[in-house]
Amino acid sequence: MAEAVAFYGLTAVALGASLVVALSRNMVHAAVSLIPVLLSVAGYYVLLGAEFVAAIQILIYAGAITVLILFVILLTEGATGVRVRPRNEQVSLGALVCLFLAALLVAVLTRTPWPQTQGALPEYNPGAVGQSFLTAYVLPFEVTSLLIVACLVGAIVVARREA
Amino acid sequence: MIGLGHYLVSGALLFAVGLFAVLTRRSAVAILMGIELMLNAANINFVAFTKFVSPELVRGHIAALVVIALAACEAAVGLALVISAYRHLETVQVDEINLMKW
Amino acid sequence: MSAWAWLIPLFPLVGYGVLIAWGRRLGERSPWVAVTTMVLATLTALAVFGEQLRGAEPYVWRTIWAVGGDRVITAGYTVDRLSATMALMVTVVGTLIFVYSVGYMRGDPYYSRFFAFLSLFCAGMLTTVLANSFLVLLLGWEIIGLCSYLLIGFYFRRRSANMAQMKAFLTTRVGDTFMLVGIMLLFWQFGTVDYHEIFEALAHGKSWSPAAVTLFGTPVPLAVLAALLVFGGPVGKSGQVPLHVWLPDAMEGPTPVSALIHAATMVAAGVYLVARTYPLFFYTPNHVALEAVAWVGAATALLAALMAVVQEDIKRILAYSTISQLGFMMAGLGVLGYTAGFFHLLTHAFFKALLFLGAGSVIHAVHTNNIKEMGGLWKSMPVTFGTFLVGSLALAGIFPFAGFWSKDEILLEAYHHNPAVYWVLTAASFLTAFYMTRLVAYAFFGSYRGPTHPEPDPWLPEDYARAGIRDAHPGSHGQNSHAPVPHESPPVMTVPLMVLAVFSAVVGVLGAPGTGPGGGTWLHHFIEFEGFREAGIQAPDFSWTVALRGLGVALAGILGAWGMYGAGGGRSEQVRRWVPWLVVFLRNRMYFDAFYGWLFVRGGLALARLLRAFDAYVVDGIVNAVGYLMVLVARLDRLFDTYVVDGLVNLVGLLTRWLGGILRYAQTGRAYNYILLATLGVVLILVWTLWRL
Amino acid sequence: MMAEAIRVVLSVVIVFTFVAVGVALFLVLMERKVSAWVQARIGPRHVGPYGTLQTLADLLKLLQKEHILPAGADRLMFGVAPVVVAVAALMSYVVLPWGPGVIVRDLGVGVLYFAAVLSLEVVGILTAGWASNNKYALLGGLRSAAQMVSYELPLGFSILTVAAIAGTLSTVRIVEAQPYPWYTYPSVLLAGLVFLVAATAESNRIPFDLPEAESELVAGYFSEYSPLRFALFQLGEYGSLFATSALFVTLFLGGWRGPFGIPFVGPVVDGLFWFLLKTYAVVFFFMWVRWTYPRFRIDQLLNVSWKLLLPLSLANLLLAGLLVAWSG
Repeated sequence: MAEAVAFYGLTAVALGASLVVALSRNMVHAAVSLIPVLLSVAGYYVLLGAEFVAAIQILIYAGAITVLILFVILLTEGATGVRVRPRNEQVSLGALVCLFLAALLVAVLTRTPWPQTQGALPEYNPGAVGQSFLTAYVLPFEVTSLLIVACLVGAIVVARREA
Repeated sequence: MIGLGHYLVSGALLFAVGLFAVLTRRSAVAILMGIELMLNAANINFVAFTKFVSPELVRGHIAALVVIALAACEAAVGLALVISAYRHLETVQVDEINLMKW
Repeated sequence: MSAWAWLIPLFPLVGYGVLIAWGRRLGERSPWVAVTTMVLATLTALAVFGEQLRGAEPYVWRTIWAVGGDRVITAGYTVDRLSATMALMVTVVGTLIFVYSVGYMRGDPYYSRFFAFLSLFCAGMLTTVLANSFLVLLLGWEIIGLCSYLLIGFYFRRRSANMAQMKAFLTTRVGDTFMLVGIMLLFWQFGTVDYHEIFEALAHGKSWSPAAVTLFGTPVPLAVLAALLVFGGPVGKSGQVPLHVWLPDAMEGPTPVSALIHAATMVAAGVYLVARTYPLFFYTPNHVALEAVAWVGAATALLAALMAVVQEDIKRILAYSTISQLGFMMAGLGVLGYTAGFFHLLTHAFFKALLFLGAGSVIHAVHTNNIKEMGGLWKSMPVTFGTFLVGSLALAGIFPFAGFWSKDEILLEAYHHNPAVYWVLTAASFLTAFYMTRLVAYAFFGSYRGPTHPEPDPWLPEDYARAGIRDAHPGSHGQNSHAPVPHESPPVMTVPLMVLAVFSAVVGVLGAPGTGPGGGTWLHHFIEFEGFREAGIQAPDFSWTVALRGLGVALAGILGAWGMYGAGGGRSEQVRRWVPWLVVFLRNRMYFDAFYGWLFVRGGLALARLLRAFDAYVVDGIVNAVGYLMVLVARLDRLFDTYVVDGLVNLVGLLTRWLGGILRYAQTGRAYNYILLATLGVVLILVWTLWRL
Repeated sequence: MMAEAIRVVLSVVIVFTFVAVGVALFLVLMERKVSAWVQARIGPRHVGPYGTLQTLADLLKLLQKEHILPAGADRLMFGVAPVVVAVAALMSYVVLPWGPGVIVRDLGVGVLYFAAVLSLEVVGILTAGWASNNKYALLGGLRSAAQMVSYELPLGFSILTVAAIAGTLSTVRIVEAQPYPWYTYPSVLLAGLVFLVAATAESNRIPFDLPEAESELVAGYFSEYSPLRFALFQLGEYGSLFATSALFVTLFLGGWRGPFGIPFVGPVVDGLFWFLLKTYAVVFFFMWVRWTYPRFRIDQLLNVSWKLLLPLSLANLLLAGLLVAWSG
């Protein structure tokens, strides 16, 4: 019962706020609305027993990426409050396609007989994740870290003011 | 009882909204935000499948964490590009950036 | 501790690596890297030796190097009494020579390179010593050869040094090739190159393939052939007749190199190899291979001693002496004197290193190699003189110096097992005392005959001269100001001399009778070939006859030489007039070099000319013909290319341009249009897929 | 189920009360007293005995004043921003271990949760700066975002260092794991130092108070804020100051443990006593620093983070990992 309440509440917040992100004419509003979405998704993670992922979600997404986005908005024209045309010319077609895709996805996802297991999540989440990262998934882990380094360097090179 | 289907539907809707943002927004930053929404939708599926389909080996959590890391990278590089574009062209509207067009 | 023996060669190797990589930056400090690594290697060797001394079991470590079919080639190292003793000897002498070189080579523009080469050389030598298979041995062996090449030609701007280094490399290469063939033969026969496996098989009467090779009409069994082929390596490296010709020329290198390589270690590698692979020689029918070794050694001892008598270059005298002494060692091993040969190797290493370093000190002081331009140096260089005298007495075999004990041991073995060799060696021993006395008499007695203000060395390399250095090894003196010549060398050079002198004086005690259990010598007790016991061969007891005869011969040599050269040297002129042909014959090194020059150098050149003619007319002709043919084909091909291929390409291009003109309207350059279309595509695919379901 | 709900509600009420009284009211007073002590003054002394009721009076004054919305400000964001800051600060109290068993919720990912929640504050500050429609406020907000994002990394790494040594992310178990094994002490010490510096910067205090530097930016991101919303910002600021100090105590100073484990009244009371004593001591340290040192320049500030603290804390994390792995 409590879980259902929590789920529907989170879903309402997530979808509502994500609509604001997609539709708002004000860039700062859109960016700030991203936070409730991300927090709701973190809430999903908690409901799904993924506390560690939830914590990382808040730390990285809400705490860092959103701030970065806000920062860029404030540094570029979004901060000046100039009301430019926010949407391009393919809104109606895009909306149609998105609705159609959503309907299709819902149809496919709800009708597929997913295999269900009775297994349980490991007791201590971060420990299990850490073990997996350093044993079975060490290659993705290392590749990701390399990618992060490359992105860091790339971002600095791209964004640096030419001397 | 909340089951796998609920999360998947929620993720699908979130994905559609994110896609809509990507398709229709003119601001590069907004498009990036739409991409973040889509990534989150995918992450919901990963974590949900972990819980309901194969919980023992937290595989979905791994995938979700990698996706979060990639999202951070994508945001960093994307926003750096936006800054750079703004500096040179004084706009972040993607349809106004058309130097390469014939 | 034995398990750590791999460190012994590794230390100098690390030193080499450091010096090669950072030598330029280290500059004047580079010798200390080399010295430090050598000292570390010495300490390790000392610990390993100490363990063997306390009676540790031989230690062997192997790992798989390569697998070919069902044959596994292993590599590794072995620590037993023989190799531990040898390693200790090499490291101790090596360290002393390193220290000496610090002073001797100071100011050289290629200071660090010199120490790098020395370190690499020591690494190779120690690898050879500790090897446990022929292949690892060959590895070290070739490193030694390379370093020898590099160090002999160290003053690479001198043409004579270039020639000497090539001569050394090519001559030893002849022996090495024989050895390689021998190793291949062993591998074919035994399926392994591991010492222990081969020797086990030999000791248990491994039956060789019955095939025999016919040489000069005599069938030679494979066992003997293999032993003799392997012996080819030592003949080359240890300068045995007939491959001895490179060793005197090798004196072109800096004096410490002569001491390290051509006295103490490298040339000893050959002797060590024979000792190491002794079973190979021992288990031949009637020990015939050993007999060959003995005769080669004896011949070398005598011939080299004869040539030494007429030389005037101090280092050449010592070089011929070295060849002669190596002959003694080989002969000792050959006459079943396993311990005796190795003993002489040990003692010789010390006193010959001493003599060379002493010679270096003398050259350093008087700037000439010619003993006739020296004289009376005993006053001005007391330390050098004293230590040199100790070395000379040891070499001559005077009681109680080291050389006496080891030479006596060899003579004793020869007396018992092969009297003919014994008499040859006795003659050589007389000559040894004779030429050493001649050397000492010319160099240290009489009056000084050299220049007091030496000219700059005529062969001094250009870059030395440019650097304002008038002397290839300025050492402690200032750059252009000379102290009145001659003078004593600095302590960094004399201290190694004194240390070596002490060793030369006392190391013979190891082989003195009564020092081991049961009245035998201690060394016999410590190092002895195990096959002897099974074959019932006893080491002969100490014999007063042999000892006194040996001492008498040596004293006779000294007195004879003193009589000829001591009092003014007048009497040598008479001898020269008396047998002029002999002097000429010996001066020309018995025409060995001339013969080789005529046969191999001239012959090789003639063959090369012939081949060049073949190359120019036949091979080039064929190549040119093929070339013309190709040009013809290419012309045809060009026509095809121009009209057919280019036509097709142009057609494709025209088509593409036409299509592109139509399709370019689809490219808006806006990513969201493309994404929309892609999404539409995904939706359509999904619908289609669901429809099919 | 019911008991758990009651417990949670009760603990939330208690925490709120404590934050209102023991943190917001008391710390403002304490700051004024400490600044007075540092500057050889007396400080507030008229309202109540020794001026102890001064902040209460200030609060009452604030409540009576008029809300002012600057012209051209974004009404919604202007109102939401202080709430975000205050709530983010308050949320971090969930994982603070006040004493043995005295904690709102012992989360498995406690310290991560703490860092995550505190990082949300930046959003509030950035929004506040933008919504005020004032260049000083906007600059303050941007500076603050840059500063807090930069210092979050060394802070996070020093937290992780301790977590790696203790082998857990739960605050309770970190306290239980102390004192750490002796061989990790250099790591812990270094992590503690980095934490102190980074925490000072995170809470925007001198010498890292650039976001609200009066002499440059009037008052930074809350220049335009008046009565209650200003109070909310103050609540958030002092709330996070206290929470950060409490985390420092938890990670490095043994949490609720007293010296030598001497029992006095009972485990819970003793734990509360020691925890509060240590936390207020750390808070005092922060205040002492604030009133003693001058301010950094912005480039110096960022350099300290990226070129000194970040490499240092990363290396320290590696060292701690090696030490733990080496000890098996």
